[in-house]
Amino acid sequence: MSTATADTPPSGEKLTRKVLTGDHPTWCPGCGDFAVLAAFYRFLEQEQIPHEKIVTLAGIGCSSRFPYFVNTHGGHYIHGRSLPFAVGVSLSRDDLHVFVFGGDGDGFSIGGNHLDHTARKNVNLTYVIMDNFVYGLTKKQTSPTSPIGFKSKTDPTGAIDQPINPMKKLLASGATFVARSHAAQVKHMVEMYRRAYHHKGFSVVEILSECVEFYPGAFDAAVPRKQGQFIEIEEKKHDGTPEDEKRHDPSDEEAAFRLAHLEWPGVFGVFYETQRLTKNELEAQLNQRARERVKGKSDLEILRDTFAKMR
Amino acid sequence: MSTATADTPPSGEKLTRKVLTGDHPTWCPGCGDFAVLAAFYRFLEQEQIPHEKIVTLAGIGCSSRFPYFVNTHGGHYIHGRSLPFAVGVSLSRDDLHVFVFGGDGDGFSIGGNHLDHTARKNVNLTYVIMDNFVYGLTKKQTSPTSPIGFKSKTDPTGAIDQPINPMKKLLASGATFVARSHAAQVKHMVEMYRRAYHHKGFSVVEILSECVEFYPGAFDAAVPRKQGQFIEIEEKKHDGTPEDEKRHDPSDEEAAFRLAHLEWPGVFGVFYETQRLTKNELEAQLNQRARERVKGKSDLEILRDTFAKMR
Amino acid sequence: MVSSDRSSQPISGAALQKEVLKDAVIRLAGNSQDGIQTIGGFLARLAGRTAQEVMTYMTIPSTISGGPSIFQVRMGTGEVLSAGDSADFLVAFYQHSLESHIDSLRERGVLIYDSDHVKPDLSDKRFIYFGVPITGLTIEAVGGSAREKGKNMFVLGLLARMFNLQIDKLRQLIQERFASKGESVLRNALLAFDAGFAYPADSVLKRYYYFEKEKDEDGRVQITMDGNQALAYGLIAAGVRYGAGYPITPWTSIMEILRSELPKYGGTFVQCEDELAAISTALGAAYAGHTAVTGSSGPGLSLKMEALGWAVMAEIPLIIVNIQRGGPSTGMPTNVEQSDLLQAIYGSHGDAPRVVIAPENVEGCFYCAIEAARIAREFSVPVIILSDQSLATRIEAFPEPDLEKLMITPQLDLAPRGADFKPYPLDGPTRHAPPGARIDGKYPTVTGLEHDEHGHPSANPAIHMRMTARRREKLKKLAASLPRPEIYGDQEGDVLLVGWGSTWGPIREAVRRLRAEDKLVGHVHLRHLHPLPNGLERLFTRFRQVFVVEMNDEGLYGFGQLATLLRGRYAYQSIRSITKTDGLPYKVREILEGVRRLSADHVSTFSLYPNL
Amino acid sequence: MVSSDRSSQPISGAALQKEVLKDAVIRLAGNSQDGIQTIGGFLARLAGRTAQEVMTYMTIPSTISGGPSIFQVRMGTGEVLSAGDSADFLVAFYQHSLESHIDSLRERGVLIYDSDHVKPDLSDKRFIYFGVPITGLTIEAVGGSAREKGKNMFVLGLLARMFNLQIDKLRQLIQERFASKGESVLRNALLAFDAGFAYPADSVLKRYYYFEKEKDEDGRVQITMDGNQALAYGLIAAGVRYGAGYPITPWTSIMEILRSELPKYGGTFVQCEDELAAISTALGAAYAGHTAVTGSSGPGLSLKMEALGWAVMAEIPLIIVNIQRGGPSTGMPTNVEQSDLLQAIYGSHGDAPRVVIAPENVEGCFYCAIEAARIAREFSVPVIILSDQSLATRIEAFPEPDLEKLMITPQLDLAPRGADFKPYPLDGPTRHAPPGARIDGKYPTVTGLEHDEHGHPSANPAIHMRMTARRREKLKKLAASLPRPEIYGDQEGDVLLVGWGSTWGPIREAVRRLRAEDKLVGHVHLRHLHPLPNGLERLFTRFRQVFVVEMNDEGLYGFGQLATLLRGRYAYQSIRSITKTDGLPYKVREILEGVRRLSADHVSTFSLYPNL
Ligand SMILES: Cc1ncc(C[n+]2csc(CCOP(=O)(O)OP(=O)(O)O)c2C)c(N)n1
Ligand SMILES: Cc1ncc(C[n+]2csc(CCOP(=O)(O)OP(=O)(O)O)c2C)c(N)n1
Ligand code: SF4
Ligand code: SF4
Ligand SMILES: [Mg+2]
Ligand SMILES: [Mg+2]
Repeated sequence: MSTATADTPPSGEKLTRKVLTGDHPTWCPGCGDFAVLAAFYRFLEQEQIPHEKIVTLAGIGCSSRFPYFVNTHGGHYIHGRSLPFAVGVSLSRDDLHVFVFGGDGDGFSIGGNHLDHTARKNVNLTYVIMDNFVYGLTKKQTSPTSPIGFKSKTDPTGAIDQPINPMKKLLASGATFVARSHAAQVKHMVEMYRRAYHHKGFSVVEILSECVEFYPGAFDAAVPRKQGQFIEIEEKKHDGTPEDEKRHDPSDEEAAFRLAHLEWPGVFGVFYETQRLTKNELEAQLNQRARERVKGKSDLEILRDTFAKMR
Repeated sequence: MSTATADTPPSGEKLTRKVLTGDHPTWCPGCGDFAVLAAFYRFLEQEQIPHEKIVTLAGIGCSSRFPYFVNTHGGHYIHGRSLPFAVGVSLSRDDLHVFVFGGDGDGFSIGGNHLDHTARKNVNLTYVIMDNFVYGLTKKQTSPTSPIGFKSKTDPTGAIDQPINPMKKLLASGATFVARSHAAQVKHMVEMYRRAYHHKGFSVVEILSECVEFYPGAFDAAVPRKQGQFIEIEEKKHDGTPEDEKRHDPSDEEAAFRLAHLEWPGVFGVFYETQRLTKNELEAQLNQRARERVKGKSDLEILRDTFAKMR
Repeated sequence: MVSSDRSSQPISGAALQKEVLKDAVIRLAGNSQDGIQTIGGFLARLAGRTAQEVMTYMTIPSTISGGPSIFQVRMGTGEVLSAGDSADFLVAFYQHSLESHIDSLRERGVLIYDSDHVKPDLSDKRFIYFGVPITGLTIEAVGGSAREKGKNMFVLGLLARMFNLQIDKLRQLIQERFASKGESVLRNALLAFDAGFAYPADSVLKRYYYFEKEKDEDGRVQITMDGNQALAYGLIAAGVRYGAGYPITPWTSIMEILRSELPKYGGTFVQCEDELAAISTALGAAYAGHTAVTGSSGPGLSLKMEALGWAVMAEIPLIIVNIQRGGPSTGMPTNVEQSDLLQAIYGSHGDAPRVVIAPENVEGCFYCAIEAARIAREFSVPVIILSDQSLATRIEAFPEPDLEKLMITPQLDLAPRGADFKPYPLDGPTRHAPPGARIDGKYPTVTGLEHDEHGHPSANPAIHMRMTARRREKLKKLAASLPRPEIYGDQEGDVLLVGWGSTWGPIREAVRRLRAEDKLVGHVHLRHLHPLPNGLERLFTRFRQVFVVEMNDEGLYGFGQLATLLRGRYAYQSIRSITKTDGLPYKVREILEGVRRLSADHVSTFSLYPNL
Repeated sequence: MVSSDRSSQPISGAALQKEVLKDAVIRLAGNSQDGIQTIGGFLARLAGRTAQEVMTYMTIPSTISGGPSIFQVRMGTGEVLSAGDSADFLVAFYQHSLESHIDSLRERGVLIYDSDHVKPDLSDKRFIYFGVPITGLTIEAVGGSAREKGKNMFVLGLLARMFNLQIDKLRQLIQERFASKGESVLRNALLAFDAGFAYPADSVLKRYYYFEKEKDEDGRVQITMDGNQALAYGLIAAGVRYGAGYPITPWTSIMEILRSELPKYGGTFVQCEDELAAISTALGAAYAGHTAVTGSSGPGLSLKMEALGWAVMAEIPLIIVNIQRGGPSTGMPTNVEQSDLLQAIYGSHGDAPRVVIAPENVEGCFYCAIEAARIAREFSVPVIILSDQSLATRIEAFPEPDLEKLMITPQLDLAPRGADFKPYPLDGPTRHAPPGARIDGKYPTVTGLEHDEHGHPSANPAIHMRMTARRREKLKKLAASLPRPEIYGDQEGDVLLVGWGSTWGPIREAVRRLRAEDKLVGHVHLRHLHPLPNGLERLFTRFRQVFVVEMNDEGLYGFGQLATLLRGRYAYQSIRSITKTDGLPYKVREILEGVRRLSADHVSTFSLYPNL
């Protein structure tokens, strides 16, 4: 864990777990979301972002209660719309660090379209989807990631609709950073947070986070101490070795799609990363050009000139 | 053009262009949508579906006025929601043939999420997106398919947001039939209609259809008589010839993605086709199992039995 | 409450005092994990089976992992109108249960507590104390491994003995409930139950309780269920076979029932990606010729407002269920409120008249569903059913509906339409032709644009006027067909209480108490909120004061939502408001206080300058 | 209209009759492709530049490719209150233009027609006929290749001569407009204009027209624009720098202006994927500390209702523009209606009080934007501006606003907050801390759940009561700060006309005419619709009758939307409704008819049994 460096906030306040702890979580004991939260604390402790510049936002769901449990500026918005809300924050306040949290229902069902459009526009923010393959808060209905056969209250004889493939959806969306992690792997989550955070643009991390109440054991297949396998993506080192051939190049979209198609439980790590101008930058360029045209005039002068043309 | 066969509706009414013609289109002279309509007439003339079983539905937009111009049962619903509306029609009336029409704004912007979920559920219907890369009805705003640099009223200095790649979006959605056509190619459109129609499940065809008013020349690059190239996908014939190696296998999703990545204006034809149980079939199976459990009881008897347990 | 002395069979004869009750309010306070809902449900069901009146009330914990929660049952042989302002019996599982709920116990009420967990202040002489080592005895009975899992069944047994309940019926209920969960679960449940029943509660308390008498059997069996069940089964009885929804508390259980049940009837309920899709899918089914349903709670209703306007414009029948909860926004999802009324009526853009009705109790949920379907079909209009969180989760017994008479088996009308086919004739009811119906001539395109009689889009000013009038007039026609509600209580006099929805019981009880004080008080309860039935002015003008009792805010001008509507229509200064916004069902006492406050403040009623 | 005889310079002196006008209504009827909007716009701008009053009215064709369309200009030196019921001059480009609009020409009005296309019935002696081969002369002037493209400029020249307009100013306007389109376009436009001006209209007609006199210069220059422009620039003046929207007619032009203009001010306007995203993005910017705007028309407003409720609950300031059009559903997108009022007030679930204001004319659009921003900030509340299709597209001149005084340059308040920081103090205004502000102690999570003073979620009954009251009381406080509107006309008497929004002009003109008939009539126009200003009862009670004039439906009970609100608040039987639903702006005549009808039908006013 790194100690505070030049990044330390001017006030000298150090981000510790204690400082970062908000309300006591209302999650069920054993819920995977606790670990996702713990990893977030640890990531923040490592990064030492100025405290007041951190914003945690969410929609509605168990996972979406996240902002209450982190002592930073936060927003608990409405179901499925946390991303467009975050877009407003990010685009109007480039000085902030915006993190959005939510569940599979919030992000892939009601909010699925906002995800696609925020991604293609490459708005600068980090989005964490705590995927438990079920609607937790409303107590066990089928979610768009529930596998076929999953018995929920809305599919008492087992789900029949083909679930989405989250990685495929995220890749197709145009997101410039796409990763996958597991709530049983705190170190891995911290690393994904770190890389997502340092990525400029729209970064998204899906974290498999078990709902012990309504879908216990859902992700055991990727938990070593439950006879599962947690397979991490090995990334290319570009070291010219033959082993490197087989390693994954995160800038290769097709390769990323291939990883997304691996059989359950698949692999974990960074599937895809690329650089593209962010919408924040593009809008800033627009503004700069516009400002040049008005040549340092004050707001008052600009509007007065406009009115002069309407006389 | 085939003549009426056993499929001819019982009433003996033959589907002719005259019979099928609805209102006089309100489109601008020269609009690509006229050709999309003409091809639809021709397709119906070929198929001779029973007249009263055809349903044409749409949202809002220039293209979405389509149902008025076809003399069949029709619905002009609200902006972006034509697909879920069509889902209600299809799932509750398996005897009908449901066609949905709309624009790029209707389908990829406000309606983008419904597209994904209707596709993954594989609801049995055919969806035609008349993509003109612009908002026509509202008079030239940027659409999610407008290319970067396109000057619209909402991007007077040129669009800056990365557009979606429609084919990629459709492929990632889980649609079981994905094709692409061009309004300048009536025969090709008719063929795509035909194949989409005969596909069981959710079939979607994107048709590049020029908005002569607000985006003239948008698709010239694929119009031979304007020095463009209209490249059709050659599909595998499985004839063991070496040429066949290079041909496209529509059941190969990865190959389809590769086609989707080709440089503008890309290729036309069936990108992807696969078979998967439709939601219509899956729900029917559910119902059958449920009906077996209640063993031929009448509705009244079933409810009475339920109430008996609540005494 | 005084008893009739109809003789009976006490469990153990000797030396016990028999206390006869007309009804009893039993509050179970624990954590939601303890299965107190289950005990409550069994008691309610039992009451139903023995033709008693019953009403329940519960709270839902706000943390996901459960937590403090109560279940209150009021059962008895009189008319049970509300779940009770205060409890006669309190069962406290934990110290926190005791502390949070002791104030709800009436004086001389009985506190039953788990003496393994709870230490009451025995010096407080207001209550009768009855400690039972519930935890210990349950573990002993079921075996250590099952931990505390059977405490609820133990308590059920205990209550069965105290109240001299029919234990064969209770055992049967346990059997029905646990049979499918495997033999050992059932065995443990019965072991715990028997242990509770074996505990000599009566002799410790030196008394047992006995409900006055069973109601006169009128031949009708009772069924017991909660409001959401009643609504769901009402929809099925009404011939609704298609629907679509998205989960949200407290609507969800309706869609869960429909998703499970409709396939048996050859129907389908679709879980959609969101509420916009849900209403659209339901409208698709309606367009295709079915009576279809969608539903939600507050936030979801807001999302349906655009599509609802399409249904009004296209005159497509649809049932929209809205289970109201505390608002605005996410608000108080597990509390009750009646604050969606004006949205239900006015929430879509444009003049978009639709029908709004509200059930007054669990039985009403069933019949409202049936009526909604009838109105939707007959007037080709969307109908909103406004239920609420308390009705949704409250269990009541009511006479089994006469399904022979009520049950509708739906039929698609695919008859060919002639050349004169007009979906929207100016001089008659809407006549849609669903797809599949042959049409001589033009096939219709059903649209949300303004249109003429043939459904053809038109921006002609005269057509918009006529069609706007058409959409309004058909609701007026419906209004004319509605029965004028009866006044309960005095037919003229001092105060008329007007209510709607789940406040029915407490208002009625308040009227009884006021009349017992020799006040001239009546009660009118409106099931039809939009359109209102005609002739209400004839009721209102018979009373000096008209107080509208609602669970919503007094608003900017001092009037609740129904009061605002009624004043807007009648402009009577006599119409005023009793409102509250604490997210809990009305206590009778609160209504009485409201009546007293407003009656005292009589002057302002007729002032020309209210609310300065 | 009688003239003052202030002398002037006719174009050609000889033998021409000079007819002096106070104002003139000129209707241009053609196809939208003919650029008749352009002529109209020039005339309006010219009027503005010469300190005349002007008002325009236009229709938009319903086919995408354009089609029949009109543009009507009323200009003059009196107070121009409406675009005119009937035209004094009709310019008909085609036969269909003539046929559709000849009925709008008043008797003795002048029909100017393109004699190359139009054949009027010269035997109809009601009108003065003036045929000009517009097409031919334009082609001749501009050259054949340009086809019919310059006809609008030709007509402008023609009118300039007939009305003795200031042609240097007109030529300058043409220059400003066409300069950027390339030299040949500009040259052609001027060629056509000159040809029109050269046509000896005055000698053919044997008269020329002259506007009475220029208004006394009060030193304030006039600017000319349409309502949507005024609203957009008003937002900019008010310090709004961030916003988000989705296109929909007739809201779109506001977002187009903001998207182009805001970058100059360092701001950003985002085109979102839909309206749900648009309001959410705007709320994100508001949460981040800015005064932000979103907007739409009917269908889009319906989609914003859920998020709007969040803004109410979280007490986040936001401006929501709604340009009303004909409803319900897609309805009549290019027609006017005032039917979103009740939705604006009541359209979200739960008790969700927000502010609703409505501009009465183009100038009002500008000032409403400024007021909306002020209220949103001061009361931390969403404010809806209800404009409408006719205001959005209508051009008017008004005195240039005093930007020095009005202009707000926004500032983020990132000052650190102390340990006592409470966003929602019970005893004071909302005090949000935008992200970036350091907080000693707990950082806030802004939420749509019910919450305490610290913004912390709570389902405590007392807190919900107090917070519901808080959200209501702050609007009452706003109400108390609003000026009581003045009555125009008689201060007491027979009839008070009450209006809101774009009906201001026609109502005022109606009042003038009624007073000219010696009736005692007043007019109150409400800009603040929710909350209503206090003290209206003191105005209403001075008149025997109060008629609320609105462009919406009379509803189930005979009252328009504002009338319903006013009756709900005041319960005065004297408040009744004049409504209409033809999708067109009020004609003065229609209001007069309404007043006569209701006045005759006096009995029903005080009946206890209305609407049986
Ligand atoms: C508009 C709206 N619709 C529905 C709901 C009810 N609701 C709350 S959370 C949720 C889904 C929860 O699932 P998910 O997003 O996967 O989160 P989880 O609880 O599983 O973490 C739903 C349907 C709501 N609050 N608002
Ligand atoms: C809820 C809602 N939002 C916005 C609109 C306005 N609107 C109508 S059509 C349209 C987009 C048209 O573009 P597209 O779907 O590409 O169709 P096109 O006209 O280009 O064929 C929009 C934004 C609307 N009718 N309803
Ligand atoms: S319900 Fe599931 S997701 Fe929600 S807190 Fe409990 S375990 Fe976690
Ligand atoms: S505006 Fe464009 S898309 Fe619409 S009808 Fe005209 S050419 Fe076609
Ligand atoms: Mg989930
Ligand atoms: Mg388009």
